[in-house]
Parts: sequence; C-alpha cells; structure tokens
Amino acid sequence: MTVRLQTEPFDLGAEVARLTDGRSDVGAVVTFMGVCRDRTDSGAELVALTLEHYPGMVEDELSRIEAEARARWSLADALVIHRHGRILAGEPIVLVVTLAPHRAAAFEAAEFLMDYLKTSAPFWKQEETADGRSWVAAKATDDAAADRWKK
Amino acid sequence: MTVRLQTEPFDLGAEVARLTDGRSDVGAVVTFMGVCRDRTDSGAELVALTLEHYPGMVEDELSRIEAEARARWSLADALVIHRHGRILAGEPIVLVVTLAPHRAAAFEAAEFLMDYLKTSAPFWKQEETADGRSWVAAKATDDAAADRWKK
Amino acid sequence: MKLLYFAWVRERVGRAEEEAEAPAGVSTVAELIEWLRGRGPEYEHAFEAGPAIRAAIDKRHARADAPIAGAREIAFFPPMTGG
Amino acid sequence: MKLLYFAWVRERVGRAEEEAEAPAGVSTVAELIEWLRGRGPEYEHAFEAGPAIRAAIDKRHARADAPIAGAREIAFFPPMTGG
Repeated sequence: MTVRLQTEPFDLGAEVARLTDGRSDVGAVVTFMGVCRDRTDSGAELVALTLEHYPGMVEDELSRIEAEARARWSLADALVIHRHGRILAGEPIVLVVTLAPHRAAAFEAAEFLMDYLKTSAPFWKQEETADGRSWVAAKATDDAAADRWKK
Repeated sequence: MTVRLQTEPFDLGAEVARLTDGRSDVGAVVTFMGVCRDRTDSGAELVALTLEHYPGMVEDELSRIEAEARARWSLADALVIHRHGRILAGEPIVLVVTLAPHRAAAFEAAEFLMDYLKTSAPFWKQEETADGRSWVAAKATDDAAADRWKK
Repeated sequence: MKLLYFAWVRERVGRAEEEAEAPAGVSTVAELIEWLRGRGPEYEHAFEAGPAIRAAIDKRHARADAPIAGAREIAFFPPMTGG
Repeated sequence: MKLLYFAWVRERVGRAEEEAEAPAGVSTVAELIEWLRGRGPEYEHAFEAGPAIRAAIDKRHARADAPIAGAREIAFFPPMTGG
C-alpha cells in the first residue's frame, strides 16, 4: 500500500507491472488515471494546470483515505500517486490502482479513493488560459459522489 | 473503439499509451484487467484456465456490448481485449479501457462492459488443477451485477 | 440446420457440431431441446439441466420461446463464464 | 499559533502564513474567522465567503465549531479541487 506525492509524471504501465509482477493471487486490477484536459469546463483553451497543496497535511490525508479504503474492502494492494506543481494539457495528474481477488471490490475501492481525493485531499487547481490564471471552483457533483460512501 | 480476441497476452501499459498518446481532450482513463488467479473459489491450487469460445458469435457479441456502452455514455474511446485458449495462473485474461471527459462515465462504462462480458460474451472457463479439469460454474452475483444496468 | 455445442454440453453430446432437421411441430428453442433429449442418453444427459442451457440462433442469444424457423445455425451452451 | 492560507484565500490575505494570538473569547474556528475579518479589508475579502472557507487544525480537517484551544497550526483554504 503506497501513497506518493510528486512533481514528475508517472508511467501507468510501469506502476501496474510493479504491483502485479510475481503475484498470482489477484483476480482484478482497476486503474484510474486523471489527465489534464486541453479545455476548461467553460470551453476555453487550457495551457496548463498548477496544483497547489498543503505540505504535510496532503501526505497525512492521502494515507488516511487509503487506510479507509483498506478497512472497507479486502484489497491485495493499492497505490495512489498525486502530482503537484505545473501540469501541461495532456499530462497525467493522478493515478489510483487497486488490486483485489474479485472485480467488485477493486472497482468500488478505486471510485471511493477518487471521490475522497477530490473532496478531502488538500489540493487546489489553478487554470492557465490565454486570459490568465484562475482558480478552479469545487463541484457539487464531487461532494455528492463522496457523500454516497457515508454510512 | 476496438474489440480484440486473441490467444497471446497483452500489455496494459502499451495499450493505454496507444489510446491516450497525442490526445488531450480526455480527463479520465479507467482500466480493468482480469487476471488468472492461482486458486479456485474452493481454494484448490489452479495451474491454468482454458477458455473455450464460440468463434464468430464472440466477436459479434463483444462489438454489441461495446456499442451499447458507447450509446449509454459519452466515451472518447474504448478498448476490449479478451483472450482465449490456455492461460496460466498470474497471466491476464481480459482488459477493458474507457476514456471519457470525466470520471463517472469512464468508471460506469468500464463496469458495464465487464458485467456484460461476464454474462453475455460466449466464453467458458475450464479450470486445471492437480485433480484434473472442470468447468467453472456461472455465478449468480455476475447475473445480479449485469441486471443493475437494465432500464 | 447446423447444431453447435459448447463446453460441457459439447462434452456430454460427444460432438461439437452436426447437421439436423427437426420434424414438423418443433418450432421453438424449447421444443428443439425436447426433441433432442429424445435422441439418446447422451442428449438426455446434456440437456437434463433444462432451462439452465442457453441457446443462440445464428450467433445471437435466443430465449427458450424463440422461433427456430429459418435458422441456419443453433448453438447450445452452459451459462457463460468469460471475463 | 501559526496561521496558514492556501489558494485564493492566500492571495486575498496577501501572505501564506503568519503568527497570531487570538484574544480571549475566541475559542472556535468560526470565532477565529470572525476575529480575522476584523483585522483589515484583505482579511474581510478573504473570508467574506464565510462557511465556504474550509479549515484544518494541526493538518486535520476541522469544522466551524471545532475548538482551537491548544492548536499549533490552523490553515484556511477554499474547497479542495484535487484529483
């Protein structure tokens, strides 16, 4: 079980290979990769995102979210990588990988991890367009997605 | 949009790279990889699975399932690879990749594709253990998972 | 028409495919299964699971009450276990 | 205690962090925000969104009614937009 905060891009294939190589007790591997789109939600051309974070808290929060996922589902392994700093359009931002005996747990845990990353990990995105920079507003749909996991 | 039936293993990282390279209109990439476990559900050591299929129908059915996913969700792209023949413990069996602007569509479409592959694509798994070979029984939980998509 | 068998249905029937002409009055998948069961103990054994046996007409899933008129190829198999 | 500001809260306050001692009677996150708003127009602007501003006490999410007694570090920031 690993959480990683980094500025450099990651390689999805290499990360999955590292997690799965040499083990044959895992029937299901789910990955989610979030990528920087070249358009803002309002349709303007996006050059890059800059992700600000709260050092110290972000590592704690990623670990708490990942521990919560392990408590809820029987996972063979899990990985969360989140980048910060300036990220160009087309580059990956976040990677979640879950390994489980069966697919339901792998899918649910990956969705849970993403929903909580979106609403609870202390990151803030700033969009860079031809008009300058502006902070991305939080989405009510992300709060609603996270709420579905509350017992 | 691609469906592929093959005997040889596949490379998850290479497939995702091929789908995402050069495009920056996609915010979410979800992958599901099904892997041959080294134990049967009853706990016996599994050497290999052999997947029998119905040639001709299986390609049609994979295409139908994939077209249904595209009709339900706004996907930028999708890929389904399913192996047949003899598959050793630890080897991958099936790969589903979905690309969408946002994560909800990518996750839902990937789960839908897997649920329908399990219950509708004409494949039959035979398990190979020290005791010989036996056909895997269909699971009621797979039927229930597929039923949730019925409108 | 051509009949195809897969997985343990194939093993029990003892062949993967055969040509067959169903007699008049056999007009649905269910009736075809009933007729096949009367052809010998290997068919009786293959089809004894009754409704658990799935069918496809010309490579599309077909229900027990589906008409077989005009079918070129009918396949019988256990519930699928791919994925 | 140390106060930290992130994203547009940081930009509006005009600094990323500062030391501050809240007066007696300021005992919750909400009361601390009210006290900060009175310190000048930049704070008033930063905190005018009121309950939309999130807080963390010693690097853990804290609600508006959370007590601040004993806190070493309190951070204020907009709703998060990672992932």
